[in-house]
Amino acid sequence: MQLSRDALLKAYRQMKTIRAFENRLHDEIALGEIAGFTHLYAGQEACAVGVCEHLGPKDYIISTHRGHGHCIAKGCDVVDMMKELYGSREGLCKGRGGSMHIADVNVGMLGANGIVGAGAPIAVGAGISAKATGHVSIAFSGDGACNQGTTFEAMNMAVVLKVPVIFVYENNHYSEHTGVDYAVGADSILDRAGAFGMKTFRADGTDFFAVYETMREVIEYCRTTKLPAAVELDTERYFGHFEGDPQRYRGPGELDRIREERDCLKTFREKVTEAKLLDGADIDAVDAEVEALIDRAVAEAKAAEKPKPEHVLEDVYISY
Amino acid sequence: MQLSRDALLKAYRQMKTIRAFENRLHDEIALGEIAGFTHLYAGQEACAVGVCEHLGPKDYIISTHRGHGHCIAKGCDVVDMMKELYGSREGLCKGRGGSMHIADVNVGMLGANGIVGAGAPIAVGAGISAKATGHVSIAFSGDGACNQGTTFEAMNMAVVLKVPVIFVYENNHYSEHTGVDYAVGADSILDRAGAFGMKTFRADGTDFFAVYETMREVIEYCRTTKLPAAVELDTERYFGHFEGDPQRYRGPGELDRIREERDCLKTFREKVTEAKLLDGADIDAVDAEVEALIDRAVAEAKAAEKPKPEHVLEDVYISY
Amino acid sequence: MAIKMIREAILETIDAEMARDESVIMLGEDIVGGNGAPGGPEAIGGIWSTSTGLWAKYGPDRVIDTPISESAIIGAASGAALTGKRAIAEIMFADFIGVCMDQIWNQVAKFRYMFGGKSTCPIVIRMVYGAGFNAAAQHSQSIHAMVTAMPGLKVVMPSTPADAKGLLTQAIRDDDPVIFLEHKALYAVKGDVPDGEYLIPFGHARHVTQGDDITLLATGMMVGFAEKAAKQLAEDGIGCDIIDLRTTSPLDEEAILDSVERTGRLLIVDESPPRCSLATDLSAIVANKAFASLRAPIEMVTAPHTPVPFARELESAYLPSPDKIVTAATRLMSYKRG
Amino acid sequence: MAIKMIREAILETIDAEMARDESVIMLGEDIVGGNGAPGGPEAIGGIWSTSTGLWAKYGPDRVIDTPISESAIIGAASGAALTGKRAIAEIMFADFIGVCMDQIWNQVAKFRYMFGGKSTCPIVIRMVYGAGFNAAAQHSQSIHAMVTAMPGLKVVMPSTPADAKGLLTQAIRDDDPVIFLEHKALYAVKGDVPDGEYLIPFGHARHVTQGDDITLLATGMMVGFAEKAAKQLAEDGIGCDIIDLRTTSPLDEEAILDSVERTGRLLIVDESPPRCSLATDLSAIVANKAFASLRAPIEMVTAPHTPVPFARELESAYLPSPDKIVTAATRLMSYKRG
Ligand SMILES: Cc1ncc(C[n+]2csc(CCOP(=O)(O)OP(=O)(O)O)c2C)c(N)n1
Ligand SMILES: Cc1ncc(C[n+]2csc(CCOP(=O)(O)OP(=O)(O)O)c2C)c(N)n1
Ligand SMILES: [Mg+2]
Ligand SMILES: [Mg+2]
Repeated sequence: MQLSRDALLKAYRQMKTIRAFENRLHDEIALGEIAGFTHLYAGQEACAVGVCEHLGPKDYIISTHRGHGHCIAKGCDVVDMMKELYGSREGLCKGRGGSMHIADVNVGMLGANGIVGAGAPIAVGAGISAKATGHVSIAFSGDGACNQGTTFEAMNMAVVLKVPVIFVYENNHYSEHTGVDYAVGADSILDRAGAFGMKTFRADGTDFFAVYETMREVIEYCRTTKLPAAVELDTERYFGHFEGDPQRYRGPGELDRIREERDCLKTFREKVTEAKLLDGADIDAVDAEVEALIDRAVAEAKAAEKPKPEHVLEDVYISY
Repeated sequence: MQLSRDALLKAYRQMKTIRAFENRLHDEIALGEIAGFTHLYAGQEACAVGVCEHLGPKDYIISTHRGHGHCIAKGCDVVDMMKELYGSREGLCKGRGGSMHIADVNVGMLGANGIVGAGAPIAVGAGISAKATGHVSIAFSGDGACNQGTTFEAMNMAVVLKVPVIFVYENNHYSEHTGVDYAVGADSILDRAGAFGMKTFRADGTDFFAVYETMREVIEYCRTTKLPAAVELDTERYFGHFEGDPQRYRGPGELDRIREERDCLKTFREKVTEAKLLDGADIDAVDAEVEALIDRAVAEAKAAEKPKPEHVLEDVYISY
Repeated sequence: MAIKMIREAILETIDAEMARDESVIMLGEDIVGGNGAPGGPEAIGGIWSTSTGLWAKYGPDRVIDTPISESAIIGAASGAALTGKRAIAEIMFADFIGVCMDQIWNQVAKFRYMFGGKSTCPIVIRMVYGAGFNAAAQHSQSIHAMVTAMPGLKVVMPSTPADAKGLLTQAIRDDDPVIFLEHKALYAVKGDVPDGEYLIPFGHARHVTQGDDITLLATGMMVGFAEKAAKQLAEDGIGCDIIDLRTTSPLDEEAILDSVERTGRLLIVDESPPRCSLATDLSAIVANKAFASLRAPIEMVTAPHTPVPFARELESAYLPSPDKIVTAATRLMSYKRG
Repeated sequence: MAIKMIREAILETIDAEMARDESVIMLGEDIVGGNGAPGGPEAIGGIWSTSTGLWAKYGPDRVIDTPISESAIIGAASGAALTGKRAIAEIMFADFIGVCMDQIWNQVAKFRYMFGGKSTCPIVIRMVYGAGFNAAAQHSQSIHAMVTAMPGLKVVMPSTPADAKGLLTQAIRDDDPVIFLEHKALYAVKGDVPDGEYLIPFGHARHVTQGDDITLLATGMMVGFAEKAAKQLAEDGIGCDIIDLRTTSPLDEEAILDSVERTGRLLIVDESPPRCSLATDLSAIVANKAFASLRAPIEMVTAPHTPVPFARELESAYLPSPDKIVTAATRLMSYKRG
């Protein structure tokens, strides 16, 4: 744990922001305030933050249908994100993208993606750009997405073209209702990825420090060799696949257990307070600050300008 | 070598028929007699025949753009095939398919395929049918096709659904002009396939007996376990990728060497005559018989009825 | 007769056909659900509840959960169909056709033709399509034009529970490949469904309302919009002849031409963007074959040439609506040849 | 000016743009050729010879051979284009769009819209299309309708060497995604090509011949067929106004409508099957916007609703031809309102 106090506070703040953002969305959706299909990231925060804390704006990430956490970790504006989900013209994507397409190319976040497996090939292209400047490109995928042909093609392409793409597989054990043991024929997602000719790494995706230290090594390796790598992060999803999912596929007590034993925020607090790197008050202060931010985000989002019918025609082309 | 004399003669006849068919096509194409894009299989005969000699009509195969050899080995009528390539209405596909779509579902040959990688998923479906009756399904693919997303998906699907599909990779070291070492990022096509959760097998694809014995084991394994498997056959392509290819990517002397040292027909003749299973005269007799067959096929094909314009509309649907 | 939702009519039809014919199998993502999960396979039956209970009834060899691999889903279904099965493949959102289009377009649709008429591939590819849920650009599209353009496919778009039953029964028994398009916003629509065996042959449109002034062509969710518009137009004395095409391939040209020959005016409502669309297809057929009957320009109410946007206000602006139909119809009625 | 083949014009344009702008990269299968092979990388430059010599000149970081993975090709090109490159992706046969359609349709075409206008994705996807080589059902298709229907894409179909240069230069410098369709039967067509920098803006059709009787719309290989037909028709005193659309998206509606307003008769020639095609698209636009000018039904000469067959006789029967155009034009001229 070589992180400075500021770095620790920042990492915690990012994770907490994701958690609070998602918890709040869960409530707002239940109230009917937010339209569309929404997939919440709560539970997996250590993955996004443990990866993105190593990245600058010239490093690229591409996300999945479950994209809010990656956005926040990569530096997208939280208020603008909330405005987007509320379908405002002031939103990050002018209300045209919504949850499944939330993006900010300016901070190197190449988009959530509604098509499972579509991100990995695009990350290879971002890797071509990143390679030239000593940066890296990250393709976040799930344990379901790793079975899509596009994901496989991307891994082989990255090895063949020798581009610094990191395939980060967040294994939360489910693709929708289906268990990873059913959908992935191989014993291990990671070993299967490794067989494409990449170095592989593994970490506990509910422990920020495990992810962070592993990713330090991975990114160092990819930046210097300019080669791809694969990482599997074992993690947990707290909410249903989408909002509305009754989660009958869960084992008895599973949800309670993962919230109790596999909570990256709790684990973080315990580790840093035990090691006396931060004290409880520091963390409580961040919590309060984040809750205030999310309150403000929702308030601003509700008040924000709605799009007008004619806006439907904007930005299909730059010129036509 | 437990093969009967009849079985040996049949295997040789099949290989020789493919060779003679392809050699003759090569000449006919040079004369401008045959239209379209044609990919010749000569050099790889031991693969098709070593696999298909184990199969009956309820076992299925699906092929690639380089499909003539698989057709002949699976029992398609050679004269009808030639008529097809000559674009006759009497052809195996009424002149509508041509080289890249030559097929006869009635003998379990589910088609050559112009789309690289398209066959493997379809073979999984044939495997579903085959499983119910104790049969197997074979997906022939090249060393280039193994990089297509569809091929990867099919392998995972076969493992997940537990279907007896055998992925046979004929590695002739090239996809078009590109070498396998470039296009396959992994060290080994076969190990990469194995990482999907399948048993793997390997054989010299220019030696009928090596292929045949390996496939006996593979098919036995798949029929009994009803699980998929992958096989890599190291082989050689004698002609260009397509007819007209100048083959500048070949190494010096490569074509002479493979024709000299890696010829499945020569190897077969040597092995069976040395072991005194057949004598030279037996083989010469087959050669003559096959040449006569091919002569007849070409003569009949040239004389066969051409389609009429209205035939373009047939068989799009069974009823519409 | 019993009142049912479209979703129920679909589930019951699949159930009946699976019971009737052992060779019918079904494949898709989460159509069972819970496979490999600690809670075990569920009775949930897919996120659309159109396969609930089938796994328990017909077992894992016939109701097959797949990984997220749409190309392999179609390939597995078509390979099975080429070799003796009747396969129903579910594509959860029609927008995912992009990852499996080759298998549909270059394989399934062309097998029989390329193979000289020797093969049959009785496969039904069910896809859930359409806007109205703020599901944005990749989960809201209408893809009927794309598949209607593909020779070798039949394309079905039911708009009522009865049609869903009659057309799906036909689709499953049909020996040609069928794309069966289910509009997500229509799943909960209720209506009378005939009991027992009920088949609707393809290529026979449904005459929804009779009218002498304007022919209104629609499919799927647009049929209801057209009906609403027609009610309003009727108040102004404008009579609409609404035709629900039911299948876009084969197409009931006769019904369309008969109607236009009577009304002399054509308005087409189509949920997709305008270019190379079903709307233009129908327009072109009429402009060629019933030109002499036309008394006014052919009007089309379609989505704009844009992706489907997310926000409620934008999606409403994107979609055709009864109001937009009324406006176009009114313009059509007031047309005077210059 | 110098006489060149279309294939040469394309190669030289790519070369010039790569020399001019370091950010231009190119990806595709065998566009170098011989990578990883004992003979070593060749100067062959792809099976169409449209990239010969570029690898030697610009190196492996800019001229990139790929495995057979079309989705990853488009993804790699678009990801690079989103992050500062200008990418040219080659799809060897347009028919392969089926294995990478999601990347084109749901990704490339929609990025800018979905991302609130914040991104640019300057990518040119070159695809080789069309029949005439007896390459059968999976290597002969025309896919322009499918991509024209997709909002967010521009679609270019050059028919002369000069247009190939002018339009490809524009495509590479354009900040929007462009589908650039090269007809395989036109590669060896020769014509004058302007020297030096030469750009043709999109959305401006080419007026091929002037005539007052029939408006003839065509693209790609169909333009030459239309010209041949027009010569024959001229002998019967029928004057054809031939318009080569050049780009189908954006579309030069003005040129089309102006012409039809003058001629009163429209004949559209399209290499693809008829349903939901470019032919129907153009027909519908005219039937809506120039209805009053029409003196006869809109005629279309297209391929039939079938896959592309293999045999010479069948492919000829499949394709439009000058003769078929003459027949349709003659029918059009003899039309009398009943
Ligand atoms: C091509 C495609 N197929 C199917 C879906 C529907 N779908 C959305 S998310 C999902 C499961 C993804 O699982 P995983 O990759 O593990 O990600 P997670 O949801 O666990 O984050 C599925 C099947 C889709 N969006 N795109
Ligand atoms: C989807 C697709 N991409 C590209 C091609 C063009 N193509 C035809 S054969 C071929 C090479 C195939 O190599 P391999 O799989 O090794 O088979 P081989 O030719 O060696 O038999 C390519 C690139 C194609 N037909 N389909
Ligand atoms: Mg998951
Ligand atoms: Mg090969």
